[in-house]
Amino acid sequence: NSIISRKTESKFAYQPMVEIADNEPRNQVWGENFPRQYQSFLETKDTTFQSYQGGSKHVDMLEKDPRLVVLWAGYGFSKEYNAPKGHSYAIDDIRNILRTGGPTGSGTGPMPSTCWTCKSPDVPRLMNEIGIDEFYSGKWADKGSEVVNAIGCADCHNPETMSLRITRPALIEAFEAMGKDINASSHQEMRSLVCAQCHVEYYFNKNLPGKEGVPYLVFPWRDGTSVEAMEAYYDEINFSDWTHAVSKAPMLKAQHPGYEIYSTGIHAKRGVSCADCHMPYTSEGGQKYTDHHIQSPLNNVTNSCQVCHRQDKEDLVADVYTRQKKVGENMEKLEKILVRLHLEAGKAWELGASDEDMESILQDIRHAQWRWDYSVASHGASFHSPVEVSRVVSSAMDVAGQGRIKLARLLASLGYYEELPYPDITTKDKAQQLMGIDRVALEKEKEEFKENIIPQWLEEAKKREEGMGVKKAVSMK
Amino acid sequence: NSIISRKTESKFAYQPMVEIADNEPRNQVWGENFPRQYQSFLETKDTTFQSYQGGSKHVDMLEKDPRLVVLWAGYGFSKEYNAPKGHSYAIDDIRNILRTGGPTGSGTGPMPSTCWTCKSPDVPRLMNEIGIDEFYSGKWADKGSEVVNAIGCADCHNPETMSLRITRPALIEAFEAMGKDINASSHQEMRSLVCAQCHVEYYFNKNLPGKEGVPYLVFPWRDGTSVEAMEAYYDEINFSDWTHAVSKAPMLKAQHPGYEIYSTGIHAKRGVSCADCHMPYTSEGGQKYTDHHIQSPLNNVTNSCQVCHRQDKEDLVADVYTRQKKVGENMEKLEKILVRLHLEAGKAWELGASDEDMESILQDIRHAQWRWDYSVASHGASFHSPVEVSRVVSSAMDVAGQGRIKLARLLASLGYYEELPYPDITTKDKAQQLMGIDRVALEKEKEEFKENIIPQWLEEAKKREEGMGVKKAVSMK
Amino acid sequence: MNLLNKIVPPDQWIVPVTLLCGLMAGLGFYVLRVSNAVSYLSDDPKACINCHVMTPEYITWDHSSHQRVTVCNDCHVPHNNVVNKYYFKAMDGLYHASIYTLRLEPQAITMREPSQHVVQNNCIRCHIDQVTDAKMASWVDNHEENRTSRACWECHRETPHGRVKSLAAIGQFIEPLSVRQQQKEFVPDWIKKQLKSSK
Ligand code: HEC
Ligand code: HEC
Ligand code: HEC
Ligand code: HEC
Ligand code: HEC
Ligand code: HEC
Ligand code: HEC
Ligand code: HEC
Ligand code: HEC
Ligand code: HEC
Ligand code: HEC
Ligand code: HEC
Ligand code: HEC
Ligand code: HEC
Ligand SMILES: [Ca+2]
Ligand SMILES: [Ca+2]
Repeated sequence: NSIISRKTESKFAYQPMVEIADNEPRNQVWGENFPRQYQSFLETKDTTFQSYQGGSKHVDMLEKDPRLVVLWAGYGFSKEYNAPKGHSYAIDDIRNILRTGGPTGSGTGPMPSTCWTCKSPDVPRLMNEIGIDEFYSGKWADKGSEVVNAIGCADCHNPETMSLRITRPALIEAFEAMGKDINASSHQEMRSLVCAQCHVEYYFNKNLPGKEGVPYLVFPWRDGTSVEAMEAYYDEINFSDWTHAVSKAPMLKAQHPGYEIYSTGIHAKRGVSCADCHMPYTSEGGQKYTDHHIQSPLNNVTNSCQVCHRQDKEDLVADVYTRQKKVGENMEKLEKILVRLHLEAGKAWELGASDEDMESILQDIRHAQWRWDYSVASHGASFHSPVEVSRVVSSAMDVAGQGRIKLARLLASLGYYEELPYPDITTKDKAQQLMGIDRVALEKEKEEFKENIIPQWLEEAKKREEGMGVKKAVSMK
Repeated sequence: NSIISRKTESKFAYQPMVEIADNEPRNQVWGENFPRQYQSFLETKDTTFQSYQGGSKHVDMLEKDPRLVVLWAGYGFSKEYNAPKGHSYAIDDIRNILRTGGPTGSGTGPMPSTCWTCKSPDVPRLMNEIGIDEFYSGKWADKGSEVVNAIGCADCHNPETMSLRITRPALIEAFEAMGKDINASSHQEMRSLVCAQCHVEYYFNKNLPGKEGVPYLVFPWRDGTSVEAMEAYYDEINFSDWTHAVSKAPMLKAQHPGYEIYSTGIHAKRGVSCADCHMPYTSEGGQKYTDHHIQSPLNNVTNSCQVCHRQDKEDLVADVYTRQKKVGENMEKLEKILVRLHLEAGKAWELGASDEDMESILQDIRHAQWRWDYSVASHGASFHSPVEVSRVVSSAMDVAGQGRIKLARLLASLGYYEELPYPDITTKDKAQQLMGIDRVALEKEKEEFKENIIPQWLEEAKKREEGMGVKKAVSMK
Repeated sequence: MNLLNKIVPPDQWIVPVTLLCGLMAGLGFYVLRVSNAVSYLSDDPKACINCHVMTPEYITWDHSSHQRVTVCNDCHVPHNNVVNKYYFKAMDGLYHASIYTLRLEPQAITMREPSQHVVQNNCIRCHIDQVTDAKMASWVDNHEENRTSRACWECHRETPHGRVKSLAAIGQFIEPLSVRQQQKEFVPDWIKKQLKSSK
């Protein structure tokens, strides 16, 4: 065993408490050997901190901004969407969200198995056990008893050497698609790449040669990670996530392109990594260790920002807020334009517009909303790279504007000259009603799932994990 | 031994050669006492440096971007507009520009005397001699023989103490209007405020109580210096610079709001002043002095940026260019939208739109173009404060988009459903022809002015200045 | 013997040669004195500010938390062995002196790569126990390398010299103008009078 052999080489005869197996999914097992990191990791359960735009509190985004319900009408996100919380909540949240519905057993429910990919260290374990293609196959409910530990040590660390590692095939494949080798990355780059396993835009490709039908997880980076490059990529492969319920546009959903946008910012350019801000060194007993309480750095300005910036905490927080407000202001205007676009397109269909009339308008809607979503979905973007995000928002406004003018002309030619009234979507309830979403039914379904299915999963998992045991490290004395 | 001589150099004591009178306009007289500053000041004659977007070369902006001709149709700027050069050219350039026309003597020509305000140290001298109101009165041609020295020492310095001072009433008045006292500024703030005498947005107010008819120079800062605050200010006092030749919109011209935009950026927030970048310290013979070769810092990255940033020159220049490109990309899109807006409004008038139909459309045009102009006019803005400039550009797109939709509906209701073709304005000549600008006539007029009037001015000035003399300083030994 | 005779100078040379040697030695001492060269061999930080271009660094260091615990040489010369220390100092000193006499110093001085390695190693020398965990070192691959390979001052940007490090960073050595003092009033009297009267 190499931990033991390395230990003998070491000047200090430290004792590891346990032997950690490869892909050990249970964080508390790792915690035996690394109590500081584990303790700080446990703090991601804390949901008290809230900042102007971020924090760990549970925030119902559809309530906060009911326009989202219209923008995502016809897609799962219009049922429920929340701000991210700490890594500890990854499993609870995916179970509780209305998007995953109320499976009643294996093979049921709206979501594919692939949804588990970024939620747990059980994922690399399972992929190793059953194969990657098999992991991605089937329904989300099929693997409910297998994936039970929230994001943790095995996602980022090699248990033998504790060095950082990449456990998600999608990132490795994305590098390959770009003609790069992820193994050539520096240690400093790895301090961001471990995050890039999950905090990135993705889609499910069901047409991969040889894997037809499997919703294979792919990062659309082949031609680059800019908003334009990914847009062109999706256009080329003719991909869409869903068809919008009102406008019938073939939509794209951008999911948290955190790494992509961060990479365009000044901090990335100066070699500052995700971990520098979100996992700053902290010290205890005169010794530095990496703070595993991954959270908003605004809850820990001293260790994150102030090592590099000598300004007061208040000044630094104000810098972040200023950028979020400046970008946010136009984001809101853009959302309103997008809401109008969908409704105006709906009106045009209603008045008898033809597919041909609508084609280029629907493309504009697709592109404008994609660009908007790319800018907001990663939550941190307006600080991570405010200039790039602003650029994207402006470009979205331009495209959206073009679409609206085409629509104004089309509607006029169909005899409709006025401005379509802006809908009353002042609350999530109103917006969901308008979009025909029956939340009561969805919630009922979810409750039944929680009552009947989850306990089964937990029990099965418990049995399985008990079988895994924990091996005490062999004493060398 | 040169180590010895360098040590003694450092101890060199200042010996004035001449006595400098208050408001001494002749830079070479100051140069007798301050040869290093004067020599570096003379280098502003150098026009060789050119960067991606800036530099000191003569650049015909209308040729570079013929859209400007359409945006400013009906206003002097559509005749000729160039990129700024060094301070040494201030006098030559205002004489040569087609905007100032071809005065044939006192009381003639299109421009008021106020135009001289930011071009010369003769200005404080004259204001002191004849009074501020009188200085602002009359035609530009009236003071041609009085204002002959390019921007120089007396504009920024008190000759007795050499400390920085404010010589332009407009800045003092603007501070008062905001309820601030400019005398309360710190030394570091003064290192930007001397620039804020000129590098700011302004307008000529002809309705000041007691000064009716005098185009009094005012900075519209009363309610703040943000693009919205100034816009609201102009709306409130019902001011417009001109009526657009095509759209008939009541337009605003934003002139170089350099200080206003810089103030919103991170460098200003961290206390970095204009002089830190544009007049960095430099040393010669063991003497440290302020480099008076005011120019693009990209021609002197070592002394300006690298004092604070340890990156390579190439990296820092790339940072500037990246911001300029990201912002510039949408600026171009915005300009195209503005061109269309003017032409579409023109079309609507042509088809018989009423004043009432057009009112809110013309307001949108006014506001959108004001915001665009505010973002570009100061040349350095997309680096000085990229996030703020992006914010303004997005907001302009939003307003412009609203205007275009109203126009699309209006045009349709007037029977016009198509997209108005985008004009062929690929060159300045084509654009000027389209806008009915007879440049041949303007150039002829200018030639005559240069041949007949300027020599008179120069001769009168020479006589006047010879009368001023130079007083040798009394030796102090 | 023969050989020795050849080397020993003829008697008549004794006076001029002695004088010459004395003169040379004297001149040498004089140069050493005005340039304070001897002090270069010491660890006194004042030695560095013999050259005024080192003053910003001196002042910033003097105000830093490291002032109590370090001198320049603790960071800027190698401490792995004595020979290396004086060799590096000599090379560095020669280099700095020639740049200085040739007036080639840039406005914003930056460390060259060899200096960077020296400083980095010195940070590590003092702080190894704080930046690395001996226990981790036994389990975590490359722990020491991971913790020490990145320049410390990428994060500790203000240690010890602050961030603005140029001759301009401090208010010294600007042209010693007797008139050079910033006034409290930035508005000339004639403008004040006119603006008041026109109100
Ligand atoms: C490529 C990695 C990845 C995949 C695949 C993925 N997620 Fe996530 N998920 C994340 C990240 C990263 C976050 C937190 C980012 C954020 O929302 O800011 C997140 C957040 C969430 C949240 C909490 C916040 C919210 O959105 O309400 C839920 C629930 C969730 N995901 C469900 C799903 C479902 C369902 C799927 C499959 C359709 C899925 N995830 C697929 C990475 C992924
Ligand atoms: C999301 C990614 C991620 C997760 C999950 C994670 N770590 Fe880490 N871990 C890091 C990063 C990044 C570092 C810093 C590595 C470096 O720079 O050398 C680190 C460093 C460490 C180190 C090295 C010592 C130190 O403090 O720098 C240990 C030990 C460690 N982690 C243990 C754990 C344990 C135990 C868990 C689970 C409770 C865990 N990690 C979960 C990313 C992660
Ligand atoms: C295995 C996938 C995965 C990896 C690896 C990962 N994340 Fe996450 N991250 C998520 C998911 C999922 C959530 C949302 C959890 C929820 O809300 O339920 C999240 C949430 C967050 C949050 C929000 C926390 C809060 O309190 O609001 C931050 C910040 C974050 N991640 C940063 C990072 C950083 C930095 C790294 C790398 C060091 C990283 N993540 C690695 C999946 C991942
Ligand atoms: C990625 C950023 C980063 C790098 C690189 C870095 N540090 Fe730190 N360092 C920190 C942070 C953050 C702290 C604050 C820890 C705290 O106060 O809890 C710190 C604290 C310290 C402390 C004070 C520890 C204490 O007990 O108060 C010392 C000493 C130190 N670092 C030295 C170094 C040295 C030497 C290096 C280079 C080998 C280095 N650091 C590299 C981020 C960094
Ligand atoms: C490891 C070092 C490091 C850390 C940690 C860090 N920064 Fe920075 N920051 C930089 C560097 C380097 C720059 C680029 C400018 C420069 O060269 O000084 C920068 C630039 C900035 C800027 C100007 C860029 C802009 O968008 O206008 C702001 C604001 C800023 N940082 C705030 C923060 C805040 C807030 C945090 C904590 C959440 C933080 N920084 C954490 C190193 C760091
Ligand atoms: C220079 C510091 C810095 C770097 C580097 C950085 N972030 Fe952030 N991040 C922040 C700040 C500041 C926020 C805003 C937090 C807030 O609004 O409370 C943030 C927000 C986030 C959020 C949303 C958290 C929330 O509470 O809503 C996520 C997720 C995130 N970052 C992930 C990442 C990932 C992944 C990377 C690297 C690819 C990264 N960050 C790099 C400083 C940084
Ligand atoms: C409040 C100060 C101020 C006033 C008043 C002013 N200017 Fe200027 N002028 C400037 C500044 C500052 C620049 C250089 C800024 C730039 O264009 O980037 C400039 C540049 C110029 C240039 C050279 C570049 C170009 O625009 O082609 C000309 C010519 C010029 N001004 C003419 C005029 C005329 C004519 C007037 C009167 C209508 C006038 N100025 C009024 C401050 C002023
Ligand atoms: C008295 C008015 C005035 C003052 C005061 C003034 N400027 Fe200017 N500035 C101008 C004018 C006018 C021009 C354009 C000259 C031309 O193109 O003919 C200009 C041009 C410039 C340019 C362009 C130079 C080039 O090579 O392209 C820069 C940079 C500049 N000014 C910076 C500053 C800074 C920094 C300050 C304060 C330290 C300052 N200016 C003070 C009026 C002024
Ligand atoms: C556009 C404004 C401007 C003009 C024009 C100008 N200066 Fe300056 N000058 C400054 C600024 C800013 C400083 C720096 C003041 C400080 O920080 O104390 C300065 C500093 C000086 C100093 C103090 C010593 C030094 O080098 O820092 C002298 C002497 C001086 N200038 C002479 C002149 C002379 C002579 C001229 C005309 C040839 C002139 N200045 C024109 C803005 C100007
Ligand atoms: C007197 C000091 C100083 C000078 C001179 C200076 N900077 Fe900065 N710069 C800063 C500070 C302070 C920040 C804010 C971030 C931080 O705290 O490090 C900053 C931030 C930046 C940023 C990040 C902000 C952004 O827009 O993304 C860039 C890029 C930058 N500077 C480039 C330059 C360039 C290029 C020059 C020269 C033309 C320059 N700086 C001159 C001190 C300076
Ligand atoms: C942090 C450094 C920095 C500060 C502070 C700064 N500038 Fe600049 N400025 C630049 C850079 C870099 C450019 C872009 C030059 C280029 O494109 O070649 C620029 C461009 C300009 C230009 C256009 C020059 C040209 O060549 O076209 C003017 C005029 C200008 N600045 C005036 C000012 C004034 C006035 C202030 C203060 C109110 C100021 N600047 C503050 C760095 C700075
Ligand atoms: C605690 C360690 C430490 C001490 C003590 C120290 N320095 Fe430094 N020195 C550094 C570091 C670190 C840098 C690199 C700073 C950077 O690049 O941001 C540096 C850089 C320099 C530079 C290059 C210029 C620059 O700012 O990058 C000079 C010159 C210098 N030091 C001189 C001195 C002198 C003279 C002293 C004593 C008065 C001194 N140093 C004391 C750590 C030290
Ligand atoms: C003879 C004058 C002189 C003396 C004495 C002097 N320096 Fe320097 N030093 C210079 C000059 C000149 C430079 C700029 C060299 C360059 O950047 O080309 C410099 C550069 C440096 C640098 C950055 C360049 C490099 O070598 O990496 C450091 C570090 C430094 N000095 C430290 C010191 C320390 C420590 C002392 C005292 C032991 C000292 N200097 C004494 C003149 C001197
Ligand atoms: C000769 C030994 C020595 C060297 C060399 C040294 N330090 Fe220190 N350092 C100390 C001591 C002792 C303290 C504690 C000082 C105190 O508490 O005031 C300290 C304190 C610190 C601190 C915490 C206090 C602060 O100022 O932020 C940091 C961070 C630090 N050092 C980083 C560095 C870095 C980075 C270097 C190299 C550039 C370095 N040190 C070189 C001895 C040294
Ligand atoms: Ca997607
Ligand atoms: Ca104006």
